Amino acid sequence: MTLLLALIPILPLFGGLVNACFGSRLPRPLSALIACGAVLGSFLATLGCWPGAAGEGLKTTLFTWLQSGSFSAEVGLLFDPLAAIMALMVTGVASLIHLYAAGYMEDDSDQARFFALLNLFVFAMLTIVLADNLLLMFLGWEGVGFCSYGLIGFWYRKTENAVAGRKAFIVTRIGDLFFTVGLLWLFARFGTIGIEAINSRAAELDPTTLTLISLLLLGGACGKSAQLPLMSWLPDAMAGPTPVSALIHAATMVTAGVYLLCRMFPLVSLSPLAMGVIACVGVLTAFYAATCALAQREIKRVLAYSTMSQVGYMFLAVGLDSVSAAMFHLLTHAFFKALLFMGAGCLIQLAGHENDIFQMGGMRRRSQTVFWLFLAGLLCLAGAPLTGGFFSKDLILATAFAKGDPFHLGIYGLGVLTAGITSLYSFRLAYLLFAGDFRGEELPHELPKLMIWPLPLLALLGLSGGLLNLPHLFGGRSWLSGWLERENDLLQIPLQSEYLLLGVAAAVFLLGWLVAHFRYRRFAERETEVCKQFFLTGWQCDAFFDRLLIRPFRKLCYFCWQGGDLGLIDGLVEGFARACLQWGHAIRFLADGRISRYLQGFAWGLLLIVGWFLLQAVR
Amino acid sequence: MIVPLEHVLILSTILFLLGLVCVLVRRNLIMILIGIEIMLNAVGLLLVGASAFWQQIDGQVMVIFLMAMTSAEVSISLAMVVYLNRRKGTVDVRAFDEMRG
Amino acid sequence: MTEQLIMLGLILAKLGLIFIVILTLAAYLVLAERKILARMQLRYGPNRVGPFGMLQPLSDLIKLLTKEDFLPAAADKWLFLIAPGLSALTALLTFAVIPFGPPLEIFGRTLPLVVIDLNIGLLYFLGLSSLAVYGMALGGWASNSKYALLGSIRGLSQLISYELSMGLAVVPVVMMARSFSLTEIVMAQAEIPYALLNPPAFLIFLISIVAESKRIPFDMPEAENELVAGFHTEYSGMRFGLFFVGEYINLIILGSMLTVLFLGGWHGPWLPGVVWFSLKVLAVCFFFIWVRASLPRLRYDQLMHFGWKVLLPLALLNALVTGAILLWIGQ
Amino acid sequence: MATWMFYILGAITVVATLLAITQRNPVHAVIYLVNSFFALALLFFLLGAPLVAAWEVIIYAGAIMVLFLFIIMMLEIAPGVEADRYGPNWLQWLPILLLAAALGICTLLLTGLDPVGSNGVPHWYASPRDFGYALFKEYALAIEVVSFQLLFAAVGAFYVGRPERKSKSPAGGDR
Repeated sequence: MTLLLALIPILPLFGGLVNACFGSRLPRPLSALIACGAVLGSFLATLGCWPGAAGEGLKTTLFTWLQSGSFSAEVGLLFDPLAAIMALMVTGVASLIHLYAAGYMEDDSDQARFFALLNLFVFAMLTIVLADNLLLMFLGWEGVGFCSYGLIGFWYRKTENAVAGRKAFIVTRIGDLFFTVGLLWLFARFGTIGIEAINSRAAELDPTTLTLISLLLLGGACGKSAQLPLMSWLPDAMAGPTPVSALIHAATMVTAGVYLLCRMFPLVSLSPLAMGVIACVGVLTAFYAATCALAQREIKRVLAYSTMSQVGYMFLAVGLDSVSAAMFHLLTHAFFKALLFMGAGCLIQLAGHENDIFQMGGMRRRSQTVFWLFLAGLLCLAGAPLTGGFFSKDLILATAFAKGDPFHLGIYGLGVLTAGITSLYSFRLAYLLFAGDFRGEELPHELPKLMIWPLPLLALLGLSGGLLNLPHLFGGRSWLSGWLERENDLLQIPLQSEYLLLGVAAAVFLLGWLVAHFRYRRFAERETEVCKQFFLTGWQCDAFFDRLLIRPFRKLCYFCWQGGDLGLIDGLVEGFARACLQWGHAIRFLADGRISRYLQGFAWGLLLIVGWFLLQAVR
Repeated sequence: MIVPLEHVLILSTILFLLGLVCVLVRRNLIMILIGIEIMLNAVGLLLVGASAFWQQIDGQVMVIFLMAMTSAEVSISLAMVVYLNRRKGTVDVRAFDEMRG
Repeated sequence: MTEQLIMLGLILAKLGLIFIVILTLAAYLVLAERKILARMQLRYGPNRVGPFGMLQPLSDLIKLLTKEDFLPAAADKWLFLIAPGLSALTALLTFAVIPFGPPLEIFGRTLPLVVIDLNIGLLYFLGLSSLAVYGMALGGWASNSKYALLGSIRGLSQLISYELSMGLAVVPVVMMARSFSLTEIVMAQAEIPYALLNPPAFLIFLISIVAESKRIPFDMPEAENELVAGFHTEYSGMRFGLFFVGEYINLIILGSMLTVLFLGGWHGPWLPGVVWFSLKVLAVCFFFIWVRASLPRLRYDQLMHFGWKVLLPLALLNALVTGAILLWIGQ
Repeated sequence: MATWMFYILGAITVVATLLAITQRNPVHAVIYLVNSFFALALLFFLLGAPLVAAWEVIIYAGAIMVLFLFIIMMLEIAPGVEADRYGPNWLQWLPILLLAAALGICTLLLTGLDPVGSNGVPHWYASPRDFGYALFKEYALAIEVVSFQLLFAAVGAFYVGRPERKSKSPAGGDR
């Protein structure tokens, strides 16, 4: 069992290393096969470990990584219910994405590099998921950051891709800084970095420290999960290949923040203030991203903002003290968002590498299969009743409603509004894509079969994801909450209220659909209003950050360069050199290049020595 | 010892000074080298005299080393004289002032 | 005091004897060379003055003495006058240390058949042979003629170069005899001459002395078909005669050195030591004449390359190997 | 007698050297210098160093000076090319005069303070055997160093004196 557990992260690592070292020399199909096989093997290993996850879970220490005084960091794996469900999701979805990528990257010359990075990405994510201490987790955390940098800027020959990769790297680094500080603080307090030890001793901390550490962890999570205010990298990260977008936005990177908060939940939940902040961040990001998604023209940016929005819901769930709701939404979202991204990839391919939805339309006629699959994903996203997304979102909103106090009611209101907007932009996307006639010019392209195969499976999972945690209302037994041993996450509200909330959710969904139906049924080029522009640019956030941070920073750097480096240091050095030079000029007459003169100098020196001895002798 | 050590010293000093004069006053590269040879010989005389005075053979050994060193020095410096003469067509030291500061 | 006087008298007697013998020998060596060369070239050679031309050297002497002693206008007068004498003198002086026979028992005292038995006789020889360069060099330079100057420049570099290999070829001999004294070196060869014990050193020394004697095939300084007569182009009369005689004295000296160092000196069966010594020297001289008749002249660069790139490394290697072998035997 | 010889030879050395350094013609200077060295070699002999004396003749008079002569002849440095001025360039003569004065005072002081007579020290000379032992036993390392120095000097002289390559000429490329 231990070996099987160790295999989960090792297989992708191995696949990644093989591809990194020899990939370019292997035949292309073999390279792809190794990558897919590694992740698939990891998935099977996770399945094999599954029985051991119940209760306390599996634990194993592979080796001691760092040892310094009382500090020791082991490479240890922890396979408890939370990690198990997460690992299963990650490996499962990643397997499908790898399969899809094998089709998608068929013609790319850098296929080996791609698969190497992709496998390493999965490895890093699994390290986060399975780590039993915070330092190892941080290692995976950084690995994810690095791989995402490499993958987003995969086609680095185009400057904007490289810039997007850099932006993702730098912005997530800011979050990582918070995480690092929190990590060190925790170590300073507890003398250990083991997750379980910290969680079990969290109550020893005084409230202020606890709140601060929780907020630091939240900062780290925000960076990774693209939450307010560190969200600006995610829309730009669409520069990478579509499978990367699917991997980052559906299965792995963005959920790492949620996972971190769930992991450290025993600690975080002790601080009511931090919980409130988390809930606020979540709901505000959800609302912000939904509004932005309304105005986007690029299909993948719409999906990116929707991801941000849905991850916001997950944060909200954590902030509402409901880990199971967060994980529930995380899982369903992973399925349908992976489906949506991969479907988007298919659509882009079908439209002849056209990203702009204004240039698409009538895609239904190009491929019925893709239409139905993509529609399934959109329905899940919009929260159509009885789909997975409907149940998970509803659970979060109901939990907020169930708290009953004005603060949470306000959050509930904003959440419902966001749900409406979500429905609206989902159907906007659907109408723009599938209704009417094709508006672009490109000839249709062939779609590799490998790109279609994973989709039905994901559609099935997304549509039926609700079964994972089917509420009692529908005859379910809330399996996920039970698995995670979070029985108190179950709703404690009257039955009527529950029906009411379901009704509200369904109504909101319908309302969004109707508005979209009337607004976008026929395509009209009327998207240039100020408000739209504002949303299109993501509330001008980039400009805002540019003005707030980047420009002052540039100024500071410029000052350091001009004043500090050129003025002070170079001035000193050059001044010294200039002084030497002038001295040299002053005494250059001594060196007239003639040997006689130099020899005469020797003679004077000799005279000096002899004279000195003479003086000594006289004395 | 056939003469007082001081007399050897005086003779050697005179020779040394003559060599020094040659080095400092002459402007012909070859004459400067000759002056150096004279000075080296003066030192050799001093060493031999000291060797005789203390009846230690080391002084004479030093002279042998001195001679070896001198032959090395002379071969190099004369090769350089040839080289310099090839460049400027003269052996007057005043012509070689490219290293002027 | 009488003892010292007798010693001094004996030395003077030996000196005088040698002086006469050597000069005569040199004079007749000229004749011998001419006759042998002529025979080898199917000519008669000098045969008019006296029986078989035996009085030819005498007539040459008279001719040279009566010729005009010509002094070029632009010559460096003093050096021009001194140089030939220097050449002959250094050659003659060398003979002072050469032992030409075993010590003689006469009037109850041991009389070494050598003018001065220096314990560093070998170094004395090397020193004088290195000084021998001056006569030629200064003579050529003082003539202020381009042929003479070229000849002496060539001669200078040739003699410096081959003196090195000569000195190094002598080193194994010193190592084997464990002495710088020529008498002791000859004594050490009572059993077997060093020419057989150490043939490489012998050959190197032989080649070097041919070069030192400025004779064919190494007669660069006076290559007559290039440089007229080389360094003594401008000389005439007795000064030329001095150069000429000096050269043949030098030949005898080098032959004697070869005999002393490698051919076992006076050692030999049946005959008296002095006779053996003379025979060996004459044999070497014959060899020199033979070489002159047989070999063509080398080119100047070939000469230098051979000296520096073949002979010198060989001599060094030989010294090294001999030393190693001696060390091995000694242990 | 040896004492008188010393002074006579010393005088010859000084005079010859003096003549050497004042000659305008380098060849004459070399001749005088050879004389000086020859006298010096005899001085060495008198001072109990026969081997050093021999080497003085072989190396200095026989090799180094010949080398000088060779170079002078090869470069054809005509007498009178050198326009030396022995004029009252006091800056040039000053250190020499001062040095001479200082050294003279030194010697006087030395002789006055601690006279070292010739009587107490018996005559002594170094036999080749002793010399060889000292040279190759005590100074073996120095011998190695010096031989390397000679090797480097040979290589260096060869390098400096190598013929200049013609390909550097702007018109070149005919080879």
